[in-house]
Amino acid sequence: MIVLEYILLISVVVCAVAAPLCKRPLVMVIVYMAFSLMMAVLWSLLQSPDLAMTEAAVGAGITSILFFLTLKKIHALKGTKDE
Amino acid sequence: MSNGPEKQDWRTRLVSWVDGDREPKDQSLFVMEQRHRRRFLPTEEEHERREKTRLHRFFNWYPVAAVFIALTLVTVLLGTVLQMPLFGQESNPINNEVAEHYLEHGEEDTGSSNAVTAMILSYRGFDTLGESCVLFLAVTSVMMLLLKDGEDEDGKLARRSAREADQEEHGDIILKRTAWVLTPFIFLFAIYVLLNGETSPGGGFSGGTILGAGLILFSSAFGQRNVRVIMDRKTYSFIRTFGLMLYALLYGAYIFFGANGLPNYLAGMALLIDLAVGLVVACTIYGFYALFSTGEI
Amino acid sequence: MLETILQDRFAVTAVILFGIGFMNLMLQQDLLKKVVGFNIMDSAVFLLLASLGYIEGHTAPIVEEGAVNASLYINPIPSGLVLTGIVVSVSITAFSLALIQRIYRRYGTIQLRELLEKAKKEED
Amino acid sequence: MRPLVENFPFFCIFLAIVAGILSATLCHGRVAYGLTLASNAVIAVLSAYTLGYVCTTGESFVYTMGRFTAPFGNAIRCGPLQAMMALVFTLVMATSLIGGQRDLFHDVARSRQPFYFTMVDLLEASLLALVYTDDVFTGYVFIEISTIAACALVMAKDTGPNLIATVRYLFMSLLGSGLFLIGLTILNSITGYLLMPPLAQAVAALWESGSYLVPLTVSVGLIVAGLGIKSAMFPFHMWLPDAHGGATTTSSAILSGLVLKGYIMLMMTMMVRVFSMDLMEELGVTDVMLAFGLLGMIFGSLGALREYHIKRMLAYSSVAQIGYIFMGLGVGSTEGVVASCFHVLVHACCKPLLFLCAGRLSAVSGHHRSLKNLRGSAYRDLVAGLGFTVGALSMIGIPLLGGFVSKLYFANASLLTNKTAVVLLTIALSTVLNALYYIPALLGIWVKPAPEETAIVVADATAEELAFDRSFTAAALVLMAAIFVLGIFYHPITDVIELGVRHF
Repeated sequence: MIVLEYILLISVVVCAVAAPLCKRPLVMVIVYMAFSLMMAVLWSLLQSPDLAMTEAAVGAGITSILFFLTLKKIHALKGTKDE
Repeated sequence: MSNGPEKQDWRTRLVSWVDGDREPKDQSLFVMEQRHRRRFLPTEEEHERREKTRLHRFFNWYPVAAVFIALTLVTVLLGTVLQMPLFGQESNPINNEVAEHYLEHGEEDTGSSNAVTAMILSYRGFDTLGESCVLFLAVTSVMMLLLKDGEDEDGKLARRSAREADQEEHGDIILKRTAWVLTPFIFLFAIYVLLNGETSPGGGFSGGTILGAGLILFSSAFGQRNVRVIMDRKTYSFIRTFGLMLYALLYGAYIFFGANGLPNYLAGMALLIDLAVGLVVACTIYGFYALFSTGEI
Repeated sequence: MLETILQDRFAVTAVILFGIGFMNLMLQQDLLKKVVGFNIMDSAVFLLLASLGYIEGHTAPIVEEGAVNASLYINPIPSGLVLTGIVVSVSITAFSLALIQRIYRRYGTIQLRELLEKAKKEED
Repeated sequence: MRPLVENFPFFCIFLAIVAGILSATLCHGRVAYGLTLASNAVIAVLSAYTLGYVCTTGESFVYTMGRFTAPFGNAIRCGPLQAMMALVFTLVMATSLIGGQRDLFHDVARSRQPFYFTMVDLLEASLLALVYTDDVFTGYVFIEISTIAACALVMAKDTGPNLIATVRYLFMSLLGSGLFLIGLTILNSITGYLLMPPLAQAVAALWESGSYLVPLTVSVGLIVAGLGIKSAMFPFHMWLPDAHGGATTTSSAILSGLVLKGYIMLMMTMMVRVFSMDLMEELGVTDVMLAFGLLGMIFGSLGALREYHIKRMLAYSSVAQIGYIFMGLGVGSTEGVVASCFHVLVHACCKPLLFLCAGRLSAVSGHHRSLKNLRGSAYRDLVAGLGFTVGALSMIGIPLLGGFVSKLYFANASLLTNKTAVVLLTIALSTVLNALYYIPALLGIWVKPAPEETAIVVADATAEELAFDRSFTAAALVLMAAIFVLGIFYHPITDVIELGVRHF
């Protein structure tokens, strides 16, 4: 269990560093989704299931959808059908 | 009689000094930058240059100061975190009689065995009411920004959204099929989580979010028009206001009875409040999606 | 020293995440990246808050029937506060993204430096 | 069964929330405007009644929200100071709404007006909650509410620079509330409580035993820094001129007069009630606040000197006045807190008056905002000119006006401590700097320029704007009266404040 915690903590930090640094906004949002999914797993490791469920539904779900829609409106989706 | 011209001269001199037309003999501390009476605005390029330098100077020292502040803050926080009570110990000061009370008496005080829901809805319900107001405010402000039925500046916007609307119509088959299969189960699970807030992890917030996510999946797969059959602008704002009003009035009555020592008439209201919070959160989530994608509910 | 860091691993990670989020929020020119920075900063604060409530070897605070002794469960207060906080940060993110959309529709860019220059020029 | 009057603070907060919810459903701006004014009136009456009750009983009462007593449930605490602040904030909010009414319905689009009044109502609810709260996390949640509502007020007038000012304002205040939350987390982890009374005992116990001193100092510093960023303390005031300069008249009046004060009241409550003043003194936080306050007074006024845009000048002078309040808190004695509370009242009456009159003066001169185009505009609307003069002179600190009395109290508050010299010097320097940018502005609007210049400027002003604005005149007269009352009959007010600070 401890090893899983260490892996998750390190990968959360790596995602947090990587997210704002990548050039394409689409990649940024996907890395941010990974970040909040890992946070959801961390919450469940900390024995608080309420948080895990809310963070999963909100962090990975809603915030990312809003980011994608904003990117669509800002015409920042390079290299996709929508270009 | 009164020395009109001399007084006049003194007054105009004061006024012209104030307007900075003529520098007084000693160069006063501050000079209004409007040099000549005739020209209203300072010369364009001089003003431009000053703005440019001010902006340039701002963007020079700002990153350095920001990095410095961030680093000092992180080092200070690291120092304090290592001094704070250690992680996961029973004897930490945070696990005091308040937490014990919530765990032990949570069941009979509030009727919900999930201590977190008991704390959110009954013990510290005022924060959750503030919380629902934050959600209500967020949707209202996003409506202020993105709602399209206001005067549309140019037709281009209308044409582009029309194109988006019909583009949405024939969503690809995979999304339609999976949505057709998944949506009932998502709604079922959301209602389960919403209603079983007391006995299992979940409650207003998570249930409402899942309900909102289900609505989004349905609307993105089958197009906004089908969703508008059951949830058009009127019913949407009705449900949203009804949910928060129900919560505010219920919780207001609960506080009034509790604070004044009246017997607690509203024993079973935790479930009702959960439902109200769930409604508010679901409407907020769906409202964000609808406003962001097509600009109207 | 190292032993306390290993023991306090959640809090140390939270502070590192806070630093990353804080720096991005202050330094990034792109408004969208500022919003991501803000989200990371908020998640970090909530990680710190929730990790304080955890007690080794205790389970989730769903109180079973019968003899209820508090030493079986973790502390419910921080997870309640973080639940409120997560929903606050969602609503603020949605509000700032809507603002960014309006700014893009009005100025055509979301780089803060260009925006400031355009706003200064327009204001006079 | 507690006396009915003790429910009034809770009624006021709930009435403001319910009014906010209702006005979102209305479709006409005017109806929502009426609803907001009605709810403000009722709240003012209830707060006045509570103030009378609390002053007669002479001490504050705690109202538990729900059945659970002190350490378990949530509570609000109402003392003489809190009741007076609630009353003044509600009255000033109502007068600002009435005063800036014409500008408001001109600038905000028709479809947005009901939403604008939702924001105003919930801002009122968050102000009341920040003043009355006895729980730290409730303070955080209502700080978030006032952040979103204030940003929505700034961007209600839909111009480009406003949107950018709103984004910068939003991100800076999110920084502030992030720091405040981390300070809260550390404080909660070392004490375990969130309600202020048990928190105060735990902090005192920690201070005696000397354990966890580093986390305690850092959490106090973070809380003060977080609330300082949100209330535009000196080094973090970059966002204020753009945000308050660009908004509509009512928004900038409410933002600078009231929203900043909500955060300052919460900081004052936490300083006096949770960390006692001598703990703050020993940890050295008060000296930092004194330094920032003094710097704020100087640089705020210097910034205003450079401005020629009248509203941005007033925004910079707000930074200077906030510097005064932090200087009062930084002096570290209860007299300093009394002086700061009095200055909060003076500034809450003065600044909305100045913004309303500035808005009216620029409206009558064709919506030009730079001082050069406002020359002689006082003759076009005498009440606006008079109001601006009274406000400016009170800011400078001319006797018979509120500003002078608060400077008097700041001065004698600093006499008792060892920081007298630096405080008196800075007050004098700041007064001179205030005069250096207010007097030319006054002379500008009162000296009639050559006729052809006024012809150019008045040509843009529409006839409807030049017409007599009854609601503005009423609001300006009420605020002017308030400034004179604060200047002349200030003794009853300071007695209530001293009683309030004793029973914080």
